[in-house]
Amino acid sequence: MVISHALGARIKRREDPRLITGRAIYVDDLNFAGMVHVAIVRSPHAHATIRSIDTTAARRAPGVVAVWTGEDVKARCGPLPVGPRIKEMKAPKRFPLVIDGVVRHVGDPVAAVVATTMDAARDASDLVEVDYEPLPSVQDPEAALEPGAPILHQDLGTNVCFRMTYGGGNVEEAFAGADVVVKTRIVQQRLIPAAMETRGVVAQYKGGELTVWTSTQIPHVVKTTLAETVRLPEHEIHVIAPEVGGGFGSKLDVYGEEGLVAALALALGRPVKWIESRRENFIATIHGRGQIDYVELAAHHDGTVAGLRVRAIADLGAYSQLLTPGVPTNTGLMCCGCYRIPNAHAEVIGVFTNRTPTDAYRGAGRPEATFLIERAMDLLAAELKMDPVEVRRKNFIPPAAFPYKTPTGAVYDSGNYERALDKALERADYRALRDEQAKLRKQGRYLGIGIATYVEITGLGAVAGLSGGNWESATVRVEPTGKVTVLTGTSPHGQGEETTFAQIVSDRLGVPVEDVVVLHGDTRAVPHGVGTFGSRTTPVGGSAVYVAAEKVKDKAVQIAAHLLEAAPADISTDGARFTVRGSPERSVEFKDVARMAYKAYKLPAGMEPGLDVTHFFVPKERVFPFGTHLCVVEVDPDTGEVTFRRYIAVDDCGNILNPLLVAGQIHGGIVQGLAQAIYEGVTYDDEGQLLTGTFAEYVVPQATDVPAFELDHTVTPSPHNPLGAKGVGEAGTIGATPAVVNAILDALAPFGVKDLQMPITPRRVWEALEGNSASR
Amino acid sequence: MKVEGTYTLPASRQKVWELLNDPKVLAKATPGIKQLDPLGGDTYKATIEVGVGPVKGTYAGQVSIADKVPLERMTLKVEGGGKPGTIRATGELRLEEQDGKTIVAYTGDAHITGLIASVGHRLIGGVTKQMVGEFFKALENELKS
Amino acid sequence: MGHRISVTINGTVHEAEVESRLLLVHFLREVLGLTGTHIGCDTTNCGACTVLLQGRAVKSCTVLAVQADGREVMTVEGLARNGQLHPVQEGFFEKHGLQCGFCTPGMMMSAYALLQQNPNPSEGEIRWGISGNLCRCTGYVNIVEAVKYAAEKMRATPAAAELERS
Amino acid sequence: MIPDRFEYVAPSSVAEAVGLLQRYGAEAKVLAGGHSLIPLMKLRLASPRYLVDINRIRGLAQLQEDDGTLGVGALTRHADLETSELIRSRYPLLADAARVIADPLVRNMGTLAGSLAHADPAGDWGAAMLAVRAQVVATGPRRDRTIPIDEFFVDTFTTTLGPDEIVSEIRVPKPSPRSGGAYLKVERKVGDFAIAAVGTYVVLDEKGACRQVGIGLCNVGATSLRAKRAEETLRGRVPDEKAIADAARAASEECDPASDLRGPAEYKRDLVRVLIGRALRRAVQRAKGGA
Repeated sequence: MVISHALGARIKRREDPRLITGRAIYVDDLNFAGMVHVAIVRSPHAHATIRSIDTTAARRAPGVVAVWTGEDVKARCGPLPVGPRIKEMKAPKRFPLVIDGVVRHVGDPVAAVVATTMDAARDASDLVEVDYEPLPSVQDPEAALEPGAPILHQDLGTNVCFRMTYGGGNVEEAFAGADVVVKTRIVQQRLIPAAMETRGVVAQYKGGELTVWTSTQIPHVVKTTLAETVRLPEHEIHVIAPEVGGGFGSKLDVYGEEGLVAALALALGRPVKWIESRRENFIATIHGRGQIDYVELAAHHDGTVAGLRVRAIADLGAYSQLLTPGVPTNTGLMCCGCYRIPNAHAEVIGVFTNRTPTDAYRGAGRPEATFLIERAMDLLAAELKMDPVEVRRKNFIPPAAFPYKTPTGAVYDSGNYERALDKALERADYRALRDEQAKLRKQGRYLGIGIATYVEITGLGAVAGLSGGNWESATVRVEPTGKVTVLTGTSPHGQGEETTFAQIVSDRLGVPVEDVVVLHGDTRAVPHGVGTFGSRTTPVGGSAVYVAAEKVKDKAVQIAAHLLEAAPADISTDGARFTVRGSPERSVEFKDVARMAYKAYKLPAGMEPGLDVTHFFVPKERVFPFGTHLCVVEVDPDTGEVTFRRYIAVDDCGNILNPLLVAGQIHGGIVQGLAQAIYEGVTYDDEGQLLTGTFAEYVVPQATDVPAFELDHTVTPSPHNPLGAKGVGEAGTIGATPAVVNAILDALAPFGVKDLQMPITPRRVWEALEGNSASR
Repeated sequence: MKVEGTYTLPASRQKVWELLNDPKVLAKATPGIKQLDPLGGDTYKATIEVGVGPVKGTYAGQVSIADKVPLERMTLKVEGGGKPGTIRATGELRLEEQDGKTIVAYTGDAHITGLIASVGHRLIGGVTKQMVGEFFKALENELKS
Repeated sequence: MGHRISVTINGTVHEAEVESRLLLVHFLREVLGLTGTHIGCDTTNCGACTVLLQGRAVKSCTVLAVQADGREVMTVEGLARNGQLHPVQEGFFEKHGLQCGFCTPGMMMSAYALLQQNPNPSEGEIRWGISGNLCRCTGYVNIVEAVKYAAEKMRATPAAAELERS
Repeated sequence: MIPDRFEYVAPSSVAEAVGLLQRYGAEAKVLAGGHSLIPLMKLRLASPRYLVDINRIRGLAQLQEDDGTLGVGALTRHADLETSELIRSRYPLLADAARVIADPLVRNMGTLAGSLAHADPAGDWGAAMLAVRAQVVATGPRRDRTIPIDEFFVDTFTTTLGPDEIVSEIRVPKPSPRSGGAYLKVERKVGDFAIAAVGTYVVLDEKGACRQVGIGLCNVGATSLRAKRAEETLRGRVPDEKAIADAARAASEECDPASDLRGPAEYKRDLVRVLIGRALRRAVQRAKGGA
């Protein structure tokens, strides 16, 4: 759907030319004279006391300029942020290196070796002798809740970080009066975000200014929090997110290395660089998911859901990072899905374990919520021998019910869930698929059709842990020649804001997209902002640009009217030119208005010079994209292999600004979601060693492992922002996991298999069928 | 990583027990042990070189014998640390004599940390089995000599 | 123990004294400043560092710089000629075959090598041909489309396009 | 990830390479494709003091038939086999295997000979070579040794190759009339080491019975394995469903997999059974002139 000449158009990305020619500059591409390199010594134990650290040999090694341990950090650094404050939350302090003599996960940073070359730093890091006294560790979050479990943070006295409850109605009564209850225990396994670019930090202290280049999604937050960590006034800190090679939430954090490298640059007076290795990335950058859910769904014979009970135990890992508790609490908020469930109760418990911390990873709590409710709906359908489609239809929140408040407290803005479902079914030819399935089963072939209908929440803003509320900043600056510079507080890493935000400005001001440049990621260039995450870019960041552009336009009209000696209400514009209505000869070009705005000798009385507006956009409410994903798989019961036959996604992200980019977001999202279903999963041994420690063992899909996707949309604009957009960065991931799992379980239904633990690898299929005579 | 099995040695229980308690034999039979220095009791300071094809690592640590019930059972413990991480292995050996031969039943558990654990996981099982085999084969050779 | 090496990169001869252990990718990035070739892992899995060595696509993180002595290397910086994008680059641009761009140089080098061998690959052959390269953003769909676009474009004007660019 | 320091030498003849190996002994490693060795060196799990790069030696990249065998040179890359018309048309088992080794980029560098010498039980070539009864030609200070593949693998990463020998060639017997082979692999994703993989090779007699059977197994033991009992089960029999099932069962019993992230031992055993069945059917079909 084309909304205007610029909005809704398939416009090629303006960031691409530098990226496809190898000219883009990522952190590791920065090099400065005199720069030194950091290698970090990390704990090989999941839980241990440090008896001693001997850095003598490392200090003597060729090229070494400094070796830091916790003692140095204690003397020079303040703490790092530890998450949004939740009522009665207990979170330990964290620092750039372990300062209290206890390591709590494999990968916890113990010492930093700084040398003149990367090779020398790496060589010398092998010479740091750390004497550990291993302690009993706890890996399983449920075990961590047991009395007598090893306690990670002695001063907290418990492994429980927080407990939150959500809900409304009368759940006990609903269950008592229900005809059927289905129950399941779901393990939503840990995932590794694995952005293709690992993290990296370069810092330089020069002329009273600390400049930090970091691969982050939130440069402004890094700047504010670094002030405390490196004990420097905030206005002396300049943070730059250069080209960022993917994040998916893993760079929506403030990490110890950002503080460490900055503190080293201050202390050494030389530029300092640290580039994370992939192995470090797997143990020292946050993991995603990690939740155990006990789900009970009560319903009547006709399929009407009466009540939902959820107990979610979140594996937080060893520390609370920037937003750690905010992830599982999203699950509590969103667990009712697209359904009118009158009685619901969700308890969410965050638990520390001796593992890498978890935090926001693409979807951040909503995939977990969607997965649990969509699995429960399929279990209910199976129990009632109903078609999964019909059970969903029966319980959808009807279009007329919006805005709709769920018992868990979310207020859904708008939606038409059945329309998206119908579109997917039609496109798939659902009836024909079911017929084919029946036919193939007779031949001993197992086709499965999986459906997931989802609703998610986007436009999330900064909660208390970040530097502000749910807002974003934008500046639209018309230069004196009529060209436009946009500054955005969002900080893209592949989303294409340089293109979509130029489209918004082009739509509002009528200037060609080529006349707009969008700058981001530099805290000296851009007004304070929040960042890019939670599918907020378009609904929040884009809306900020929209409103700023509107204000610019209003001012331009006033100036034009003044120049043309007409009333502003009588001015019409096509963007290039302002004309007095009814007098086409009385007109002035946009670029002349811009020039006059700065020449400033002929402005309306009292008007400030310039054509430059900064707007901080605060959305009225959050917005709720939705859709239906339908997946068709074939399962080989002998080998356990799953093959994709088709994948159909109908997503409603409100108005679409650039279909090319929306499709890209959905494609990538689906692959990460289906990867959770059948490929990816973190495995630790019972002593907390990460066994999936490389790309050789942690199975990220390649082009050959995934199908092509058939995409479609419904469009239900959000009433809460001027663009009517809902955000689309995470939708694919949220819809895909349950769609794929439901498809596999549908294929295995003839074998009596009701549930399977993700990732559903060939071995898990085989294990489920093992002992089942039908499979032999 | 757990291993278990049995191995039959062509000698009396008395003879096997003596061998297992002889630090020189232990040093020779335990794969990778380059040096064994007594630290008192049944504990020895050890330098262990584990080499599987091109993968080589040197670990400094201790070998000790515990839970001794003469002629019946003992626990062999190996602990060491090196660049690629740490190794902690315990093996319980139970001896039983049958027709002049000794059947050694073993259960072992090895904990490996660091790089080897995450990179070499797929090979650890096979290599552990291989090393246990080498250990008994070396004991058998000792009996022959 | 330095080694004097001479490597032709994107048509230009580069000479340098290198240590035995220097990897080709570090030679390109650190010694020559050709930072278009990226490093995405340390276990020869991701393909972000893909370059052409003697016309074959290889992971430059698993080749020593000394091994490239006297050989020809082509990197992403050598794709465009005289300011004109190569059809593979055009394809990625036209079809939105990239998002964060980090895997893109390696991915394009694999695609380039594939099209040299197989000018008219099927969708399956394209997926097979780029299966040594990980992408975390695109879901591969548009990368496949980009390679199809490049293949068509190269078939339409093979000789002319090359001449014009050289 | 940077390797430890080492000295690099690039001899220009096999004799020179062997001389270097003699001089440096166990301190040296041969660099061919390097795609097993260099990753280990980057992680510093392997730190040889000398690297003897044989890539500068001319005449080691052959891939041709003569004297009743196919000769594969020490520097013949996986991709050379994958794209060779000769291999595609006459050695279906090799063609199948070449396609599923690692990924296209690795296949451009890695070599068959190096893969065998590395002796990773998960190496696909080991199982394939066992099935076709290849011979490894080892060049050392004395005369060349021809080692039957059955005597080549000793243990994980360990072969009968001497520290001063290099694999200079692999010799694969030319396919007999009425022969066919297949290689099948189940992996978690394309390019992964196998959960299990099998190579099968059959030669039928005029009556359609199996005159010769070769079955190799990948990643279900400490080394690449030959399924001897399965071969015996099938030899002399007409490969009907019953005979194939018997052979498949025998192979699943004689393999010795370890439980790991790829699955429990029982699963791998069963996978061997399923794959042997499928691969034998395909090999027989090919022996009868099918594709």
